Amino acid sequence: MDLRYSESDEKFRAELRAWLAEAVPAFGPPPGIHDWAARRLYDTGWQQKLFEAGYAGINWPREFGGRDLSATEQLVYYEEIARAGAPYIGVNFVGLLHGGPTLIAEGSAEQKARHLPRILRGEEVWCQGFSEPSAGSDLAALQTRAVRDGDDYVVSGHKIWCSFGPVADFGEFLVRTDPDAPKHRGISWLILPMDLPGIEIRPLPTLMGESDFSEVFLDNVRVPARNRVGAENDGWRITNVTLRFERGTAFASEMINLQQTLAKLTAFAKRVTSDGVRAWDDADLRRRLGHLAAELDALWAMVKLSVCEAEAAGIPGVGASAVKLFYTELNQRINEVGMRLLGRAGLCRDEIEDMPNALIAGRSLQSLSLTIAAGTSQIQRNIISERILGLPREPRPTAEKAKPA
Amino acid sequence: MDLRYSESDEKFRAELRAWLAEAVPAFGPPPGIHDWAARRLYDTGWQQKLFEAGYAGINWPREFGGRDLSATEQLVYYEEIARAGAPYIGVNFVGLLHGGPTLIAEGSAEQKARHLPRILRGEEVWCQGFSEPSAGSDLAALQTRAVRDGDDYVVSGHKIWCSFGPVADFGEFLVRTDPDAPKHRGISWLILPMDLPGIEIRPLPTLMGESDFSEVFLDNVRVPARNRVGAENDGWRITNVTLRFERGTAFASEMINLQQTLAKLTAFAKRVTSDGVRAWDDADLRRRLGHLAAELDALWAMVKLSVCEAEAAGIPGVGASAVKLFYTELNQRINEVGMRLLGRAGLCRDEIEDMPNALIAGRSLQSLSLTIAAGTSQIQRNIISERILGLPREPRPTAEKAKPA
Amino acid sequence: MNFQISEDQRALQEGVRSFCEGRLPDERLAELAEGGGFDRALWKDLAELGVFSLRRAQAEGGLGLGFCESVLVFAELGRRAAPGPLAWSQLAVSLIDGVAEGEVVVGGLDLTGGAALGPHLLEHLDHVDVLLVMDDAGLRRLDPNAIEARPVEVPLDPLTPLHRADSLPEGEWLAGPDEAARLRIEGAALLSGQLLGIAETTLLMAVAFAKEREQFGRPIGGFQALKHLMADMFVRQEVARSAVYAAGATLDDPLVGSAPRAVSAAKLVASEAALANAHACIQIHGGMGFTWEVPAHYFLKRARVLECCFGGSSEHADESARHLAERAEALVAARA
Amino acid sequence: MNFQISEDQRALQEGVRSFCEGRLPDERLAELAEGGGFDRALWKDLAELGVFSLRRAQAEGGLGLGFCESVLVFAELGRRAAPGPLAWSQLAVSLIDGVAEGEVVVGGLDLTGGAALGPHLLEHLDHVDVLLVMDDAGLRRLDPNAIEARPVEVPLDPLTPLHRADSLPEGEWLAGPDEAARLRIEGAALLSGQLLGIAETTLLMAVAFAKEREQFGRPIGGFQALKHLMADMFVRQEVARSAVYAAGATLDDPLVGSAPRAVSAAKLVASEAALANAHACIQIHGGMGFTWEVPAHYFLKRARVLECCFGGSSEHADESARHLAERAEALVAARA
Repeated sequence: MDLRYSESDEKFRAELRAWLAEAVPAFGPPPGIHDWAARRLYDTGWQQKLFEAGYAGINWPREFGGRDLSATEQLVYYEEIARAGAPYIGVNFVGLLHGGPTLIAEGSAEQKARHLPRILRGEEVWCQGFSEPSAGSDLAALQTRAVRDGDDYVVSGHKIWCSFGPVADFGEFLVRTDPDAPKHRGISWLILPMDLPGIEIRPLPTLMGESDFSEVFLDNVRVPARNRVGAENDGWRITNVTLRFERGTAFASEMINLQQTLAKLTAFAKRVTSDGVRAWDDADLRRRLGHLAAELDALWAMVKLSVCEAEAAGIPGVGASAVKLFYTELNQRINEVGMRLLGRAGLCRDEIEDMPNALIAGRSLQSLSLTIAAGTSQIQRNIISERILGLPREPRPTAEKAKPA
Repeated sequence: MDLRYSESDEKFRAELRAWLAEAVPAFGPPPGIHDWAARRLYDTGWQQKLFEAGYAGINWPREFGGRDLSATEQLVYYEEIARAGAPYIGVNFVGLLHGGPTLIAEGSAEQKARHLPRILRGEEVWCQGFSEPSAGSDLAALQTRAVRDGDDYVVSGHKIWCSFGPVADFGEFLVRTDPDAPKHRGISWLILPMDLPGIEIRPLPTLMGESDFSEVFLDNVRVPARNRVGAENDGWRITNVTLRFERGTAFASEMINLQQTLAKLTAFAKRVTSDGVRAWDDADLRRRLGHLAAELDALWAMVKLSVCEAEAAGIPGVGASAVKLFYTELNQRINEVGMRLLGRAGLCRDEIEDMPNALIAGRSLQSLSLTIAAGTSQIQRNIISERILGLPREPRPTAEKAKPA
Repeated sequence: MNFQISEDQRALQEGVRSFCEGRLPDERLAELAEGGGFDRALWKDLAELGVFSLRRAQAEGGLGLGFCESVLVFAELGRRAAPGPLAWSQLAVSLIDGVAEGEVVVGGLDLTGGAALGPHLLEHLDHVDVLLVMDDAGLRRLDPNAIEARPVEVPLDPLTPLHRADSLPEGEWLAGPDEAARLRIEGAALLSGQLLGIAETTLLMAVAFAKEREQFGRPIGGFQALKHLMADMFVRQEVARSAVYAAGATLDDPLVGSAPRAVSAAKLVASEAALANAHACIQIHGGMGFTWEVPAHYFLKRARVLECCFGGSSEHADESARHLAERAEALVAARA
Repeated sequence: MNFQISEDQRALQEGVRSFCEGRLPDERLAELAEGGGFDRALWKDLAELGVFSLRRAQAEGGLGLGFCESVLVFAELGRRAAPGPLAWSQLAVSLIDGVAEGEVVVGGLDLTGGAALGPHLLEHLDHVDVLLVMDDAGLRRLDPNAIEARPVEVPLDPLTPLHRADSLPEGEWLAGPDEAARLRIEGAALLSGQLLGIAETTLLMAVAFAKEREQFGRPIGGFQALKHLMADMFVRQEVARSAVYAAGATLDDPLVGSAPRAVSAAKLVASEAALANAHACIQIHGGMGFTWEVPAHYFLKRARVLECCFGGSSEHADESARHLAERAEALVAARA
């Protein structure tokens, strides 16, 4: 139960902090959210800089360009990146945070050599093609078909919630390779080159008014069979590896951002007055913020505990569901208090001088996705109650076949 | 959408208020909670006084000694009783609030004539024998057997949560008269004289440290068949009538008590100081209390709406589940804020001068039963989602037979 | 006392409901969001329905109805997220000519208790003919064209366009503080009606979706966790309904209680019901709930706009606490 | 950094766990509740286990361990609702002779920030040999026999007997305000451990009951609404565990952060977890949960006692807010 970072951790921190202090201000502000080409250029440009300075793939193997450092150094990395206000991971999200880690764990030597260095260097952008219109919480019900034809799979189907679709080079795609097997047993995990003929990408605007997500229509797309990760029909197991990464460590930097958000709200509350009374002097608001800060501290301790346990065990545990559940609902509660504090200013998403209104109003909308994506809060509660507490599984009234009724 | 009480309502209120102003102070304080004989005497004594003054059975038929007044006059009655701090309904609870109303709706002429006047006059105390150790939320799974033998039923079984068992003259008991029928179809509703041979009553102490509840063991108890209310095996339908009364109007006077509790907490908060700061000047606490007061006002409006709807329709609606659910959880939240306000004083259940500590500490424990008794909050949510919102019913994996596996 | 909706009230409610459903289907909301968030033709037709003249005496061409009817009508407007400064215009009907007929659109800004930090945020400035400003000193009338303001590019609610202005001209004084305070309470009651409508419509949407959408081989509405979420939505809706109707009845008949108390309770619980139900509606829709296409977000965003107008939740909690304190003092006095 | 429990710590935890399970089964709690809420033989054995001398240097006969180990041990004590002034006695080990050996039982009263209204409520007065009183001026030692007090007939927690006293003698000053403030933070950390134990044990009880108890032909633990209630209990437990361990680690190594901040966070979230889990445990037990026989109520009542000692939740929320304000100022300063 030791929380002190090692000397080498602290040395790593000092070097990184010094580098960020120069690199971040020099890198300039991000482009507008609707300019996809510029966003790709900006996000991958920052990734390139990280790579050149030796700060890409902190815990990835050296042979692919990573640093092969410990999980605690990874935490130090997240802390410093957030502290410096460095550019957001952006379009590199899928490749760096779950596609890449899945390849490291399950990919072939060729797949690793082909993709991992390019992901780290910001040369390859990935998207995710897991969900389908009829396969959301019930992901294993996916219907996108992949029929083997010689050295290829011929893939047809309809994917949804494909993040960064318009700028992605590759996608992690789940397809059904055996429609007659029980639904969890006929799935394969494919690396899909996004420039193949037969792929159509349509933006899917979110309630933010943005189109970070797309629908992807696949019409007889020929994908080389060597792009399959793992064995044919073993894709569900691999998916669970991906999801563990997605639910486990992927949120760490967002949590630190959230600590900063809370500090910004507090600075604002200490300044803002109504009738000459500082918002901060209102015990109701002040204690709500203090309470949220305590919960955020507890959350960060929870992350440290699960990172240390995962490092001992090798993979993120199912406890990741508890972290994800608590983090996502806490995020919503923080934004809710923020909106309460802002009052009418929260109705304006344009920046107002000296106010965090645009930040909070945007985040309060964005945070609605957190309890849905990567497994809804309801799904996380099922996982906790069934796999951790050992309570009876949900009754499955239908035969577990993949074919639609 | 008219909230104004009629002139006759107001006339009734004025008379009742005047009578209570004399009668309540004259009646003296209640006995200790462990002295059952004295409690029966006190509670039925008050009921007798009410009867003599013409204030028993406000909405019961005249022929049985009731006043046959409207549901709104019934509300006026609750308001004034609570306002005057009149004795609690106590041991008369089951007879007046659900046993009696069930007889009015479903009993035979003989049963009504036999019991209703005596209940109103405080001469007959009733208890409830519905739940069993294995039949709680799943009440229809009850196993207490009643075998017809000539003009009698021979009843054997084990009931639990029998309130006021030690002092009851009669009980409303559910028994299984057809063990081979589907579980909802083999139940009958019996009036059980509590002095019959073969009945053993054992106290079941609650977490309050009180024994308001008992277990009742029935060993070949011979009950005359004429004590059955309604047709044989039609007891489940009658039970639902009883439960509607239990969930619907039975809480009205408790709600008014709760308003008084909140006012007492407020008076206390305005007086109590820590470091010279009044608790009431703490925006956190003050707004919590204000918010609870608003919710209580909304609850009381909800009761008025459902009373008026029930009067139009003839029976309390399933909406009673919404009232019960909201009321019981609000009650717990009010006591929680009360405990927070009291701090260490809430650890003492003895009266402390000028403090509501004994009241709140006791109520905060008592309130734990509210979300369990008369159908747990989970059961109420099932009822609302299935019967009001029309969502699919819970899957019933076992055959709906009454026989235990 | 008969707190049920009367037959006439039911007929009015149903009329407005079918009008709003016909004129504001989901696709229309999307068009309005694209097109600036206002529909003058709809406004005129709402005026013709009597939305603004509901409470005006029949002798003056109004419907001679009260707040009971107004909150019912505003609930219907809320159910379809009808855009525009509806409450301000109804409040202004006896102050400004042409409002009843829908020819003059009146918007407003509430500065009671002091302005919020930052610039003034003016709703629907491009669409209003008169802007009312309410503060602790009273009520003023401003000419929208005389205000120096620039449009907000991204308002939270796409159906409530905003302008920002650093200062406002004084305008013409219409009423003093008492009248302003009264109008503010009345406005809060109307908004509570709209918020109730949002709580209702988001529950309806959630239930309809949950019955339809299948996962794991059955409708998701059969999963107990979602059933209980929706049961809680129903309870919030009913709590809000009861409080909002009581606010209407109390405003119409001061003998039955304190209108400010009833209105604060209604605004508080209706805001909560609208926000929580809209959020739950999005959650139940899953990924689709996070799209622009599913209209749940319009209702959440509108709920936020309505929550912080004519007194936010903290303010109404304080107001409820003030009334509670009065009762507590009465209780103490009664004992002494 | 290795935040996991070490092997030695695990062994200590398991040792104390099996001791407490053996000595404090449910029936024993019921007996203790009948018999005044204290067990001197148990107390001596706890002393022998090292509960009070855990943090004392080995040279002075202690175990030479720290707060990490102490919060683990106190969680085990909390899991079985072990009675007595455990935290006060561990805090007093280097101040009062005989505590380490369990021969002298030290209780206490925290008056920091001013006394609560009403009489002083003294815990376990009949069982303590020394009473410590902590206030803003420092720490005093009182002779329990010198206090004029009368027993409370019905304490909320039957395992925490109370006396009420209108005033206290001054006693003997042991330490000044700084030392008292330090002890208060340390005490809050120990109580957080006990509260974590309550959150754990009530979850275990709920899960075991829900797997066993059948209604509607299947274990009630298969109903999704109850599964989700218990999933939320698990999350609260894990949040509390992380914060409590972090408080222990931070007290042991000031270089890793601010101990007052870590302790306030731990006390807040552990209080919430204990109260909410104990309540949920009773709810899941249904009618049986409301009986004296099912021991869930002991844990809820104890959680209430612990919640309001060494700073209640409001106070720790204020303390957390103070630390947050410091960070906010640092953020503003860094930008300027």
